[in-house]
Amino acid sequence: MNALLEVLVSALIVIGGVFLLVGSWGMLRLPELMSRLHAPTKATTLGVGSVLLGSIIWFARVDGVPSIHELLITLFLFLSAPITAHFLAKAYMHVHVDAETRLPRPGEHGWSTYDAAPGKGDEQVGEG
Amino acid sequence: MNQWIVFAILLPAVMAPVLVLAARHDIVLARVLSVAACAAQLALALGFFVSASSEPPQMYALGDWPAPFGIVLVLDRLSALMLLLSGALSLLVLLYAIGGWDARGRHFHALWQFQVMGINGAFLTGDFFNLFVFFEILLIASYGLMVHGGGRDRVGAGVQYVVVNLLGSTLFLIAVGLIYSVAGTLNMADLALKVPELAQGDRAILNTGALLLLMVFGVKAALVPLHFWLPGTYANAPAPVAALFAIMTKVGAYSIIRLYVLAFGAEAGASAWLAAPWLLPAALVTLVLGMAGVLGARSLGQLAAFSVIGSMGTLLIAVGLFSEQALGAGLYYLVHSTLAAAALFLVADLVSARRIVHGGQLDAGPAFADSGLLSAYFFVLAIAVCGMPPLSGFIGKLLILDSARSSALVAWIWSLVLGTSLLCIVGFARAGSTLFWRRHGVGDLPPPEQDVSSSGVLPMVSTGAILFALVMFTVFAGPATVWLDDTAAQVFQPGQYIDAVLGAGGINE
Amino acid sequence: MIDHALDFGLAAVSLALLLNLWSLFRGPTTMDRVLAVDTMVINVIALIVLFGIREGSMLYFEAALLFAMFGFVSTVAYCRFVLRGNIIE
Amino acid sequence: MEFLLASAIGGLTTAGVYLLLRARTFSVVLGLALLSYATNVFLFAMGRLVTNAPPVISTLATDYTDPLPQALVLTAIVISFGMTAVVVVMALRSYLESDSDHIDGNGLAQAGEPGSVVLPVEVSEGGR
Amino acid sequence: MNDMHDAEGLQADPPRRWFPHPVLSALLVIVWLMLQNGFSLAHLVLGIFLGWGIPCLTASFWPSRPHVRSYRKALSYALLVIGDIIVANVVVARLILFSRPADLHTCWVSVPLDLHTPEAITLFAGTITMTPGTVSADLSADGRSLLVHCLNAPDPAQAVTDMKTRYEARIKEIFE
Amino acid sequence: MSLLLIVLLPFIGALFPALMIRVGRNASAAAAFFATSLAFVLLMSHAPALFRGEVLQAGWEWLPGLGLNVNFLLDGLGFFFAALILGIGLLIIVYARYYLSKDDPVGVFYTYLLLFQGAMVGIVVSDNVLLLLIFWELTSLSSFLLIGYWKHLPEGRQGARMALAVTGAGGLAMIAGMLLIGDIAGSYDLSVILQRAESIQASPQYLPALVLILIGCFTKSAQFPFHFWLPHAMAAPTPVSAYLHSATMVKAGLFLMARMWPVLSGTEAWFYIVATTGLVTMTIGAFIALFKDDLKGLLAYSTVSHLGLVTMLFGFGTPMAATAAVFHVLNHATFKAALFMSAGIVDHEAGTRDVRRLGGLMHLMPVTATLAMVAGASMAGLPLLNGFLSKEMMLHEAASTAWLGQGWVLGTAATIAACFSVAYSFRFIAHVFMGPIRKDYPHHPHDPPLGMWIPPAVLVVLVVLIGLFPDTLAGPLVAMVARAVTGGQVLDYHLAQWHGFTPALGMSVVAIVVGTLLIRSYPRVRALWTAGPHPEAKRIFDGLITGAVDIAQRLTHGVHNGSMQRYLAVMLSAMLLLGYFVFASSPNAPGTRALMPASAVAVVGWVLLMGACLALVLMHQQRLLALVVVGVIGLIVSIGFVYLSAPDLALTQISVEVVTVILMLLALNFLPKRSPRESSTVRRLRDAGLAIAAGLGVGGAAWAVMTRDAETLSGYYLEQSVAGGGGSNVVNVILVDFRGFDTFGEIIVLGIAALTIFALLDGLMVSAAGRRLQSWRPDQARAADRHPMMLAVATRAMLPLALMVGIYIFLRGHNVPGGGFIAGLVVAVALIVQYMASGFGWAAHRMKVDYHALIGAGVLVAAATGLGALVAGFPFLTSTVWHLDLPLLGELHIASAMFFDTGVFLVVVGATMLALANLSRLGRHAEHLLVNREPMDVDPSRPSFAAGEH
Ligand code: NA
Ligand code: NA
Repeated sequence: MNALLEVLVSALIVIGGVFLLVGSWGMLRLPELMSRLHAPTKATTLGVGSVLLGSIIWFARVDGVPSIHELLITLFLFLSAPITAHFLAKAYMHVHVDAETRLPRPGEHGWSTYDAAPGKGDEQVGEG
Repeated sequence: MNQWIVFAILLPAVMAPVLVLAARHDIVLARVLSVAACAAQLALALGFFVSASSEPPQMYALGDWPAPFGIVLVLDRLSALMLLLSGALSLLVLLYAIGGWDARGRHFHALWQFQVMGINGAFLTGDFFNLFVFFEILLIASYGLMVHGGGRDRVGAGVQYVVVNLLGSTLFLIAVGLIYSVAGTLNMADLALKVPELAQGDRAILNTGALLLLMVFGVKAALVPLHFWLPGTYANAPAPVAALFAIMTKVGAYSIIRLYVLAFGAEAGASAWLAAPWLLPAALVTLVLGMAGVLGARSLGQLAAFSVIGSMGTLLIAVGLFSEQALGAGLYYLVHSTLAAAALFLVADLVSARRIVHGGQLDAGPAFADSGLLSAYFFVLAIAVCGMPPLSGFIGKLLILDSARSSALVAWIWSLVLGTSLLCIVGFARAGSTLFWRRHGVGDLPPPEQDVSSSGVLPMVSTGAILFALVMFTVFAGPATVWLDDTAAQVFQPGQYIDAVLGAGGINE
Repeated sequence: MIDHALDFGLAAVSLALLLNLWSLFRGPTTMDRVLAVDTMVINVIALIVLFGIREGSMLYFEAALLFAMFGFVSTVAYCRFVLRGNIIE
Repeated sequence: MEFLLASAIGGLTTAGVYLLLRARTFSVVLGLALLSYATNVFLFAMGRLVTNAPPVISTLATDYTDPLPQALVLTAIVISFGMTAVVVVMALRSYLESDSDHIDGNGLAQAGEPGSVVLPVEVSEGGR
Repeated sequence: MNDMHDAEGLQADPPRRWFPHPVLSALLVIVWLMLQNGFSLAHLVLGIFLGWGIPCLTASFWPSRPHVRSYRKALSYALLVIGDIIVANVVVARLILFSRPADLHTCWVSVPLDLHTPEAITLFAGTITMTPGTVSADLSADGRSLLVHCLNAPDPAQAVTDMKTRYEARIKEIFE
Repeated sequence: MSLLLIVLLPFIGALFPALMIRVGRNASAAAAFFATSLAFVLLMSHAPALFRGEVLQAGWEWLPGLGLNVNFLLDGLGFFFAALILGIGLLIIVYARYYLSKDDPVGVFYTYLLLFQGAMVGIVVSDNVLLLLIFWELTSLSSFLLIGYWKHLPEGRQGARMALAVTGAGGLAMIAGMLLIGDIAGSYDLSVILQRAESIQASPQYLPALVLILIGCFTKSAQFPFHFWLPHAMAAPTPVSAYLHSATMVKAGLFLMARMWPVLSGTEAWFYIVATTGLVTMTIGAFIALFKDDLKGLLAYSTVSHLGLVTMLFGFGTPMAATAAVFHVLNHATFKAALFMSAGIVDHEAGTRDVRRLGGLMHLMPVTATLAMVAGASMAGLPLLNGFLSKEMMLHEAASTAWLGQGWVLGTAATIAACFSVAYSFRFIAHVFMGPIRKDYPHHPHDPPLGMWIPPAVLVVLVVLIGLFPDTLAGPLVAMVARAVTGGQVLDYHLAQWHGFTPALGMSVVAIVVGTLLIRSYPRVRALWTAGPHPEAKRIFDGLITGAVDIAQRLTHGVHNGSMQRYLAVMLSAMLLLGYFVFASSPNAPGTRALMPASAVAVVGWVLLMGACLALVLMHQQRLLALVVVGVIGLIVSIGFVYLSAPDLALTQISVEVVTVILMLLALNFLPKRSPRESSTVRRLRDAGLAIAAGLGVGGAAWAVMTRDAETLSGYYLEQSVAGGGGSNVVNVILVDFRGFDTFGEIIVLGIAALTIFALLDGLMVSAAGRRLQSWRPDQARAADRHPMMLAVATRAMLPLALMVGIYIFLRGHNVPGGGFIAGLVVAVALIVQYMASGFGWAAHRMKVDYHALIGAGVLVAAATGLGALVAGFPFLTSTVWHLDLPLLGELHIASAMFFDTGVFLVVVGATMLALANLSRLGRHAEHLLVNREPMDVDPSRPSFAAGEH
């Protein structure tokens, strides 16, 4: 049993390592931020997830109970990775991408990075 | 264990948050509370003064942990003296501030109390990392007070002040680290025991740490070439704050006295009198640069600021002589120069506020209100600051000169102390005659009603009270010097201090 | 076996971190650099977890947890800064 | 390891001091930040280096590092955090008061002398 | 100043004031036990207390709580996404390692949205980012389209259709 | 007591006019007169005893440790001078009452005058040289006030400053001299010092002491080359000139020479320094006086000359010469004071003191003319008047004293001086009072009121009477004084007009004849003088002072030029130099500690850190990037802490890092986004050199430490942590228990930081900077959506999680890494993220927490925890662990330190939020942004959004 777990954990660690490396490598290799963004958001997140899973199982082997709190880290990472990517993309587009020439037009209103929402103006005077 | 000792720190530490909580929007309540706290502080300090006069050093072990493991506070004659000085000064200057300065920004009184807390803590603590913490408290409170009221020049000078002191704090940590790394302790008394027995091979690290610490204290004490922060800061700080800062430079001087006599004094073996060869020459240069600044000042604020540097030079000469007699003399001068510098900043403010257009610039302007009384104040202060008879400055200098006889540098000390007095006299005479005698512009009209925050009776009275204190300190110079000489003697018997902190009676009484 | 795997994992993460440093230097845009740092944080989380496994200690978990929570916050702050100047409005 | 740490402290100090000596408040603040890292690590190193011996008492642990420097560093970190915050805001205020973030003032002219030139209030123009 | 929302969020539904988010509370208790990395009665009691208290404290941050219609569908959706993530990573890894950047068909696509609630849209956008070769980059100003960047999409229209059918439709079932 | 009263009465008298400024001239004058006469009467009451040869002493301890005591001594010398001071003082008080105009602040004048009088009396009755010094300098200070009394006159101000500078400097020299004398004599009491002549003169310190004391005397008594201040002091009102600058203050130097005569005189050094100085002064003074057109200037130089005369006599060192000196002091005081008062009357009545504009006044103001002419004749040394007597004595002494072995030198020089003396005296008489009446006096002159001429008249009567009956009137007095000066020697001499045909008589005759000739041919003499060079002392002095001020200003403003960079560079250099020097000069043994091997990961970490440092230095001008890179450094430092067994440090560093980044970004919004490159290459190289030196220093120190072993306190903490502190995380137990006081201070630092930031920002809004901010335009483009939906939604989901984590970290801190500080930051960041995501307006409305209160409450909670121990009778911050046995839940340990940590937690949350929330206000203020009502811009589910309403 223990040997099996050890194999499993080792595999998870190796896979994780590979994905982490690929993520960081991709960031260097891909030509432009929007493409680079794909590498770390996915590969790195998965890599760290894999390592964390390895850790959970490993401490289960050591202590008898799975060390489930690593799941929390995974949860945080999976919650935050899309937001991070979304924001990086928005910031990049804001500075470096011309919406008129490079982006598809969504409809009457443009993308929110460039164009204000239609109902805007619901702010009020004064400090909170 | 004297349970009251910790209240010198706790009283302002509790009053400040109370001010934040209860009196944030009520200046009157804030004033009442703040003055009450300072008055209580002074009463407490008087109690300490009496107690320390008759008893050996007293120790207070925080958290009931024995030294050197826990932090201790130590009340001896020296710290009692400093507490009394800080108590009296903070109360008198606070009275000045509530003449209007306190309302020019937010949280003045809370910051004031915190500042007092930091100062008192620095005077009481027996642990040099805790000293770092109190340094930081008094510094950060001083940052806030320094820029109180804002304004371009003040904030600009404030940035410089903060940056220099942050560099100082960095050095403090490095020095503490070096000392801890070889001596293995943070307790000053314990350090005093460990220094003589330290392995010879570790001495380079210890000495380096100790002398870097001297530079840290030198920054506070405005020792040249670490004094650069002072002129801009003092000249731009709000007057009551600058006046309170007069005691801050003394925190540096106090720390030098405390550490380099206790742990690096006569009994420190190979590290004995470590600071002496550096401190004295630097103090002489400080004196010269300060008094030259008095002569070269272009505004009242500068004049006062450089006179502080000069007086620190004088004081540190006495400290740097590292003898009992010189320390007694130095302590007399310390009290004198603190009061004199504080009053000088207040008078500078009273004058500047009334010279509406010309402010504190040393040039001729129209007649201004109260110039009779203010010129009298200024004259008395000039006498005091320059060390002219008959006031305490003269006595202090005389004591220091007298105590310098046995020094190898006696010729330097005498000629520089006396020579720079002349610079000071000429500087003050020029300033005073320009401010109060020369008239330029509309002179006969009474100055228009002005919204100066230093108008009214309270600022005048509190300034006068400090001057009165100076006079009393002169009149009672005899008993004062006897007391101070005993204090110096106690400082020069580190055994008393060490016994109080580490002795059998000290632990978990 | 686990030791070899850990060695591999640590080596991979270390290499990844070096690549991140390279990205940081290379840029070219600010967002590239922010992305490099963001990735670095995630790699560091992995590093800490691997280190925890190797040392058999759970005392390092909180460090990883805080990195996970806060790495995201500073990245978002940088982006908000580029987007709006004010990060709190 | 000791050499790595010592040289890292040296590197942080070097970069910190260099930035500290720059002419703009922002660089100076960065320099101070680096210096405080250097100092904190230095102070920490005064407890000597040990790996995997955190000062957390447990039956499993065989060795503990010196906890005191760590406690001191914690205090130092917090204090320097407060200080940094204050200096940043003060530098900002100074910039807004004088329209310059040059760290050098007008020298003693800052004491409100006739010599001090009051610059006209300028408005920095946006790049939009 | 924002009394309208207070009225809406708190006073209109008194029971919610005392126990605003039962599901969240349950989740928090689990998280608490996860944090403790072990189970004991004391932990559970404290966890329940926190699971009740924290939602109460933060209730005002959830002015309109997302209404999940089917937790079973949510679970299966999660499993689907996890699977896709793994696959996506392999795909992306292969692209990174073995394809020449010049050969990649990167493109921007605009995905029209059938979803309306912020929670659903966010979940959709997040899923897109975590899955094969796509990153959701922006939302349209009217909230009806999602801008997605594809790392390698030879057929953009197909990519849009994939996203909508595979994820959006399922999310719609969960929430709306 | 009576002695003390004599000294104190003038000071007490000084108070009244000061307090009665509004009462009027007469009241002020009366008060001054009353005080002075009381003192005078008291003094006179001691006369019989003194004439019997007694010496009065009285003393009080003041500063016994130093030897500075209030000891008074009244002997003949002191009595003589005190009588002069108080007697002439009375006349001056009367004279001044009439002299000063209605516009002058008379009360102030009398205050100053009595202050001065008291100081003078103090000098002459002091038995303690330190006390004497105090009075000595007080005369300088009060004379400063008196000379500058007419503050509207620039000459008055300059003269006052010059007098103060010169006499003050002399006083300082004298301090050193007196300290030396006191050291040799073993006491500062004159009565002791005067007994120690032999040991003093034998001491190697004698010469420096002598020189220093003489500098004091010479400056005060206007001896060459310090004489120049005296003529410029004539800008003072005439009563002041008459009193200070002829009768009293300038005689203080003479007094001191007389006082110290028994101890200091009789040596070659004394003779050559004092006699020569006196001779030169006498001659030069008389010569210059001849060419002064200002009456008071003429009298001033005459005074200089006469002071030189007396000095020379003291310098001779013989008892007879000293007696002559004493006698001349008396005579000079009478005729010169009378002359000054007459000159003042002339000035007052005729409206000018310029000799060239006067003449013929004898006819218009006969009383004044008579008085002035008699006094002038005495000054010239004409027979039958008192001036003649002492001048004869002087000439006699000069003729009989050899100088450098030459017998003729002194006699000849003294005769030449006497010639000029006669000449200027005659000029005073002839050019002012004789000749025809002129038509062009500025005022119409006539004799003044009685009160103004009575005082000089009294003196002139003395001049004549002493001249006629010297042995009767002045004999006993001079004898008594001479006895006191010479230390009790009884001399065989008598004062008389006629001593037979002596060489001195011949010299007198020569002087009178030559003097008369000089005046008869004055225009030609004057032309010669005008043609010659006139080195003007004032210009030299002014040059010196201006030069000194200039140097001081250049030094001050050059060194303190406001350049922070320079300040820091200097400070750093000093620190490095001292550090290196001390380290190199103290014994150092290389460490022997077994080193820890470096793993590959550690090497990678090192590379990352050094790379980031390098990147930062290279990219620091791009500020946003610089921030990003600093973040990397923080990251690596944090994992370094993890690696090196410091989990608490890592947690703290990570949390602090993110808050710092947010703070810096908030600030950077308003700052320029790039730092211009401004330093020169040389400057950058210098900085780099300093930086590398600093890096080597700190790194080297770290290396030196890490490679050696040491004993520390840690064992105790590890042992006591669980047992005494109730927690297994030793770092946390140290923080909240062993060294909880540090932490108490630390949270206060945080609290103060937040309050300061609040005050800075709050003040900013209402300042000029706030107005500037109003017109501020962002320097970078703004994206359109303020609050993107995804972040708002995601952070909402994270908030409860983050709070949970915060509480978790807080609760466990005592036993495992964590604690109040980190927990506080976690919670604060969780809240800040809400602000960032959903906007300030929306989020702040949902967090109705007063951050001020949080800070205050936190500090109070921490303090209260500590005080709880106090109530229980233990020192502040003493901790307890309560063990509770709860049903079902088992045993619960609650450490009181937990409550302390709660305080920490509250302060951290409050301080962080207060600082950041207030900083964020700036942005909304600057861009006139309204706070948001909705948490996200784009929200299709919002009814109002769908409708596109406003
Ligand atoms: Na702490
Ligand atoms: Na305890």
